[in-house]
Amino acid sequence: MNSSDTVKINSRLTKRRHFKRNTAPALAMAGPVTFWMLFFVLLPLLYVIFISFMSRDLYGGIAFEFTTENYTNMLKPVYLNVIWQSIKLAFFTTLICLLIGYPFAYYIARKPSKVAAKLLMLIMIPFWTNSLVRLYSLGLLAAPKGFINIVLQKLGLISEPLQMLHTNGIVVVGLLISMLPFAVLPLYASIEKLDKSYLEASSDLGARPAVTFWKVTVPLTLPGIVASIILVFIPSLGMYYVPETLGGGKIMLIGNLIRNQFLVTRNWPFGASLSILLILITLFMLWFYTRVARLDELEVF
Amino acid sequence: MPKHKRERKKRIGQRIATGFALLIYLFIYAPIAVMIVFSFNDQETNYFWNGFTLRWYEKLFYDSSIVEYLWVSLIIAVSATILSVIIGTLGAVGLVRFEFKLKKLVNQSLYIPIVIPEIVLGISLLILFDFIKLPLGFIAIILAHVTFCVPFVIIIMRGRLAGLDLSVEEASMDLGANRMTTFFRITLPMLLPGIISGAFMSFTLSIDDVIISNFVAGPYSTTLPVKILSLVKTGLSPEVNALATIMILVMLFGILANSIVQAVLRKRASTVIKSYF
Amino acid sequence: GGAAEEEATPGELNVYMWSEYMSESVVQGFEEEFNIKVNFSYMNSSEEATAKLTSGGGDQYDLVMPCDADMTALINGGHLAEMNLDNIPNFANLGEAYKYREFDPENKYAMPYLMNYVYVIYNPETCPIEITKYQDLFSPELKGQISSITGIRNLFPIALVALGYDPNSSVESEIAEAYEWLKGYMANVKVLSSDDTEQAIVSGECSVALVFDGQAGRAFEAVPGLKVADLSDPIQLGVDELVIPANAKNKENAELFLNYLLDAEVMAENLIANPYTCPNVEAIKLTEDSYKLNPAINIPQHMKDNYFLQLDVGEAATVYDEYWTMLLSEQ
Amino acid sequence: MMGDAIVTLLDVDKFFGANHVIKKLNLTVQQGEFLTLLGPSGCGKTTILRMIAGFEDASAGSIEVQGERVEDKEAFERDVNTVFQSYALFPHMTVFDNIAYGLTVKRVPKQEIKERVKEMLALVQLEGFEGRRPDMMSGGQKQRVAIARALINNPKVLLLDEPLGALDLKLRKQMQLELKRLQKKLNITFIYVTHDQEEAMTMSDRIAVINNGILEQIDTPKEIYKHPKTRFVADFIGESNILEGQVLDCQDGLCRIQLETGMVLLQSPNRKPADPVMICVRPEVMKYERSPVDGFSLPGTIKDIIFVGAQYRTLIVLENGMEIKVNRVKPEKDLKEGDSVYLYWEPEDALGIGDLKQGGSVNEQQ
Amino acid sequence: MMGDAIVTLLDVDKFFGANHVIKKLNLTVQQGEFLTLLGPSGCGKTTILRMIAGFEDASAGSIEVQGERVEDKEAFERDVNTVFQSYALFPHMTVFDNIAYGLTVKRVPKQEIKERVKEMLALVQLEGFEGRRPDMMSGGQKQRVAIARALINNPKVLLLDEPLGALDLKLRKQMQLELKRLQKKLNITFIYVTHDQEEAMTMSDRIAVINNGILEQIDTPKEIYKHPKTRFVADFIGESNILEGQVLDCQDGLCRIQLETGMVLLQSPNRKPADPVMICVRPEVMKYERSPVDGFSLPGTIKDIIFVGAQYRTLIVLENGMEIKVNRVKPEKDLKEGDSVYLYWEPEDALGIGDLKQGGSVNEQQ
Ligand SMILES: Nc1ncnc2c1ncn2[C@@H]1O[C@H](COP(=O)(O)OP(=O)(O)OP(=O)(O)O)[C@@H](O)[C@H]1O
Ligand SMILES: Nc1ncnc2c1ncn2[C@@H]1O[C@H](COP(=O)(O)OP(=O)(O)OP(=O)(O)O)[C@@H](O)[C@H]1O
Ligand SMILES: [Mg+2]
Ligand SMILES: [Mg+2]
Repeated sequence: MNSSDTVKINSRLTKRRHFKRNTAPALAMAGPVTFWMLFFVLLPLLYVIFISFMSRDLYGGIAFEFTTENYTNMLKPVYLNVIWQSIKLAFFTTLICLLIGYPFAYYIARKPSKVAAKLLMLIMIPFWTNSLVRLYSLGLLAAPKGFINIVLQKLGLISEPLQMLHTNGIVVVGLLISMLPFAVLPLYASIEKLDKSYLEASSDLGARPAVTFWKVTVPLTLPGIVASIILVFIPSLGMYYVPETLGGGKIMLIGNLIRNQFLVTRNWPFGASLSILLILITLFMLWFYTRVARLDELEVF
Repeated sequence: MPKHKRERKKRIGQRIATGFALLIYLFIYAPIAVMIVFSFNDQETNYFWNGFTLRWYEKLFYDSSIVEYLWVSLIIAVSATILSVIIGTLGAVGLVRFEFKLKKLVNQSLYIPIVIPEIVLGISLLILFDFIKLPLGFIAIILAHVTFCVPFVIIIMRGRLAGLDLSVEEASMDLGANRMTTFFRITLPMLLPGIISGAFMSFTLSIDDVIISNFVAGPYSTTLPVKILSLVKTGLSPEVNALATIMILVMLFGILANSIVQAVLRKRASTVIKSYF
Repeated sequence: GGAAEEEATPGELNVYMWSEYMSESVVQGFEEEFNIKVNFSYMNSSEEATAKLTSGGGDQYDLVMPCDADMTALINGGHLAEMNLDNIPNFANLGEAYKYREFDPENKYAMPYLMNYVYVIYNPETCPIEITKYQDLFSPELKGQISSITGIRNLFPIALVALGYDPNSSVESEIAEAYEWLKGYMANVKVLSSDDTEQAIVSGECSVALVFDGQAGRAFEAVPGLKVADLSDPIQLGVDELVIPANAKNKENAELFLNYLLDAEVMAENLIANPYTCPNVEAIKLTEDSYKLNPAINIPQHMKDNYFLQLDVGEAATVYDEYWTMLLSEQ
Repeated sequence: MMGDAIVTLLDVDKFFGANHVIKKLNLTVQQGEFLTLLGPSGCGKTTILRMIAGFEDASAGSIEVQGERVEDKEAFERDVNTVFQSYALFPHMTVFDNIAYGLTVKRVPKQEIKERVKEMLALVQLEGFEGRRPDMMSGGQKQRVAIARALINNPKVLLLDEPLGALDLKLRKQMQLELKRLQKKLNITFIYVTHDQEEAMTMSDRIAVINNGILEQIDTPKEIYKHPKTRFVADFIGESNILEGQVLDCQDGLCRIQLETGMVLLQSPNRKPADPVMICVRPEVMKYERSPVDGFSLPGTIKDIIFVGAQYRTLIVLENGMEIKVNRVKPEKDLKEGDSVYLYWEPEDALGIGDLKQGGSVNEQQ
Repeated sequence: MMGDAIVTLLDVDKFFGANHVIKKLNLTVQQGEFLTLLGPSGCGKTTILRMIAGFEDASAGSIEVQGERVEDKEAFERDVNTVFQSYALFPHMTVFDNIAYGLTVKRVPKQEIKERVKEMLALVQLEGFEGRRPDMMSGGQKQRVAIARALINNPKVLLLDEPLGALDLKLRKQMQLELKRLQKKLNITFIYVTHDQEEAMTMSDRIAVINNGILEQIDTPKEIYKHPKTRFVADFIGESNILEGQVLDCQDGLCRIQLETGMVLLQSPNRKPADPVMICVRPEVMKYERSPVDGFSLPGTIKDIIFVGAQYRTLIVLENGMEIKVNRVKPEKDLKEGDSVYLYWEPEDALGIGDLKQGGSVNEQQ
């Protein structure tokens, strides 16, 4: 064997090793998710993008003629208003879920792991029934002849039934109990790993609990906060059924707008373009969020 | 009565925290309690409490298909959860650890199934499955569920992974464990709380899904939520409540049985395993 | 094929429809008589079923139950199989008004199953006014007193009818007027809901409700004092159709089943468990009083006759949609 | 220099589960004192510090800091700072922010913070590292940040848990000087844990020797070294050769002791004949000759001569197999392994373990 | 005892961002050798170990272990084990499982694992700790687990990053002996980082002194101590008094050197007159008398006498203000602070920095 052969074999060997060292594990770990996203998400998305540039035919089918009308159409104030309302609601939902979810997740995360798992399961169990049934039950609870009113009346605290159903209050409760796990689960996963010694160090250096919370706890659990904001905010953008069932239904959010396009008006191209818009809004917000909050290093995105 | 100020403060703090947690649980469980109570309501449609009856359960008892729907739902949810957790956990670690060409694209595409309305995802998956000639039904539902569960798992996992000290992975490889062994024996246990959260999330999403399941379902794959929602349309009958109650009871029973089995197994095993259930 | 052959290979029929909408005894009767296993899958909404059919998800099923408003889209999109009326002799049992309708002049595609009217019910004890026409719902005394069904294709036609226009108008100015009308209507509406509209009137939260007759039936059962408003305006009629998807595998079995369902006696039996308005006039003749005197079904004949259907509005759909979006997003 | 008691531990016990880690500990630390805790790995030093800092509750007994029970105050309310054994640097903050933390939460003006952090960085020789994150630094650098972070607050009491363990000799010596200087200048009370005995000896006012959760002896470095109360202390502090024997007789503070391998002399307060006695002879005062000397000498054989940097260590095996260490700056040129020698010492250089020190003061032991 | 090269670093550079941490490092470690890396905090010791272990890639140059480039093999494929500076114990495993890990992944039979872990636990004196989790142990206990975990695998090369830093003196000495014994018995190559100079001196075959990423000198302990090549080495290794001056003249290896404060003698190979020269005199060989002695002596004043355990350190200030350290086992009884003394030394005890050692062998420096 001459030396050039050896070099060749060596380089092949090196290549193989390099493959083994970097490519193989990367393929094994990131491969499935990459395939899944490409095949089951991006491929269908391509179709959605495609039809978003088509137009509706007379009977609600897709007419294969290129148009950008769907995109210009959504700039009408009606639709912008719908989008704005949706963002507002999502923001609001995220805020309460976080405010209530964080202390709750913290409480759970500080328990021994076995207890914590049980407590977590306790929040999840109610979600293993149908969400709609739960919302209706909440409605029954808050109804004029519902349990709460009857008890309050029996106690003599009120004479007339309280109007709870179809108010903003009940919508807030509904949103909260629908989205809370989305906030709590990522927070739990993140808070659980918070090392107590950092809290001790902070307290040792004279920081009151509130200061420790803002300066140490929050920054160190930021990845969990970010994840929970993402997991609450984004689905909330498209969520319309809580205000619809509990709030009296006089509401139009981007979620039911898109639904209407696909199911009622059968204007799929417009619905598709609205969906694309929703995705773009999300990506923009994430981008904005990472840039402004300087979260790039968090490895959360 | 605790003697010292700090201890007293701590106790008070703990009481407040426990009270807060209980309040949350109350909020979450109140609708469930109502749901269960109204499953015994003697009324064709649930409007108010009208008296106790067992007839809805009787009715379901004679409906053999209920068991089938339950099975279908559970098998789908469990399969989708297992698949999502595997793909999601591996994916989260892979996406954090490695650089590759498609990484950014994959990262961003994760948000799509979360943000896109279920209708759109349902229809586009249906069209995809139709295109690749995948028969609708069981498998299709599982694939669809995995599609929207994986991003949730990954996002939770990344929150867990970020800032986690994984220098012990180096120690593991240094001691002769290959990447796979290291992943299973070191990385995975450290990620466990994230995995549990992700699994809960996936299971919940899957067991509660109606719209997407409905689009990609076939003749023999009606899930319980689909059945329930279909019932809701023809009246909010207590039967729906009874169904949902049965569903939750079955799952509770499953958990209980599982933990009993685990307890027995643990007694037999000599080494202590950090168990979460 | 003979009966022996059928015994050897039991047939199959996959039906995609509402849950609890067809009597079990009827189905059992069919299964026993023809040795065909009927397998039900359940849908959540007519629109979703339609969307599923148009996206290629219909192959699985032999019978699907969208509503009449979606028929034009399904027929024109080529998603339905033609049925052979020769195999469905019981077709004759249907009332004339429900055969050969506008969207299906040769009655090749859609077979009506059951129907629902949309009308107004009220609680005489709490309702401050008498309601005889849609315009009465405008009364300031009804502020926050109305519980109403929702949906573009449910409310706009009513508004158009109230204004004296074609309920399926595609004239933009008329739609705009209807929008204005609905805005006024919304001011009185407290609850908009599609599934449990009657809940608010039963609980006493509202005194008036615009509902489907099925919902009215449930409400009457819970609160016997409720009344149907005697409207002079035309009321809306929706029909749940049974259709065969274009690539259905068991088309013959489907036709067999349709014919069985249209049998007057079978349908009369079916109506006991499902007391809804029925297009099968022969069957109604055979029904008992409990059905005939059902207050939700037994509405004044002049109302029953003075109905309108939802038809496909073609390109105007997007106009409706925009006004509807505007209407709701302003609330 | 030193004032009243600032930290007092009274009959403190600590259990971790069934694990009895601290046993009836009594300890008083004076205002401005430099007290070092010395003891084997796992003896409970960190636990004591953590209890004083209020991170761990005593299972029994009471701990007072500045006259108040630790249970009555939160950690952040007390003027106590800690250098943690594991550093506990905030991973999300830069070196600057880590060091500035204590001042920031006290709302000290920005400009002042800047100046004081700069001073501290100079003190720990980390100028230019302001912007680094802890995970981008070496072990010793992190340790120095931990020191600076605690020191900048000028606390009344500073708890230091092996604060210089990861530093090289030179830097450690410099830091020792700096710490001592600051301690004196600012009159801070130091409670210090170290494994470096020279460090303990040079810096401390007093040393507390802990063994297995029990306080064995607390005294000045010199007394601890010269008059160890227990065998453990003698053995643990410094290097030592410990010989066991019985008193033959005593006269004018000079005792003759019978060992297994011969008779030796020990300067000691009077002891009764036949009393058992333990003699500790430090390697640096142990002497040997090629032939027996006047007075007494123990025969032995040279086993090994090892170069340990500043000195040569000679291992000599006695007749009963016991190994004796002798340290010398230079090796005796003509001696080699296998040579026979005779060991002896000046009677006043040998320590009788448990001998009361002359003019001994009362100390805190129970 | 020692064989071929087992670890070779060739022109290795390492950058962290713009931070040049290792600079053109060349180093060869022989099979079975005990090599110690010595250097100030932050000089790059840990980085070198991490590169050898394959956790960090060199920015330039090549590293070979057992004849193969580290880039070509995964960490788990090599017969190299590490004791990490930060321990890196598996937090979710018990002590037993931590120590057994290496054997478990190699599928050694259960019974054998049990026995070997038991042996290891005895070695690090942690019997009875099998079931503990790392977060329930003291710093020193964790460190011992880290040692046991690496040692149990009998690797070809063992990298130890300050493995005994958290242990008390006594335990450390015992562990030193054990480590050395095992190293010899199993012929393991040790690459060792320590800040304890005595440890480095007694245990190492060779010591590599690193400063700021540059290899300053690599040689046997004795040579490093006696013949430091650079001022840094002289200053860093051991304690030293470094005096700068100029050669007056040399004769027969004895040079007269002119310092600022007087003339002194130095045994040294011939140097040219007027050459600048640095003289290092260790504190333990520095002598002083109350009156000038024959030959030469430098006048000074006693500033301080400090008890440092095994010895007394006397600080003497020269006329130009320079401080000279002198170590003695016992203090001269009649001397006290403020007394004038005259410093001198035996010419052969002083080291001329940079002098070639006699009969020097080739070493790896560039
Ligand atoms: N990830 C990193 N990014 C940037 N600089 C780093 C990083 N890791 C180490 N350094 C720097 O590299 C230099 C060498 O670090 P290294 O950990 O090798 O030092 P060391 O010799 O082990 O010190 P010590 O004795 O304090 O442990 C240090 O100045 C350190 O600040
Ligand atoms: N959380 C805990 N649970 C149970 N035992 C513990 C815990 N923390 C410490 N211990 C035990 O308590 C004893 C004292 O620990 P401590 O950390 O105080 O030792 P230390 O003197 O600081 O030792 P080192 O010098 O090794 O740091 C040790 O034996 C240790 O194993
Ligand atoms: Mg400790
Ligand atoms: Mg280091």
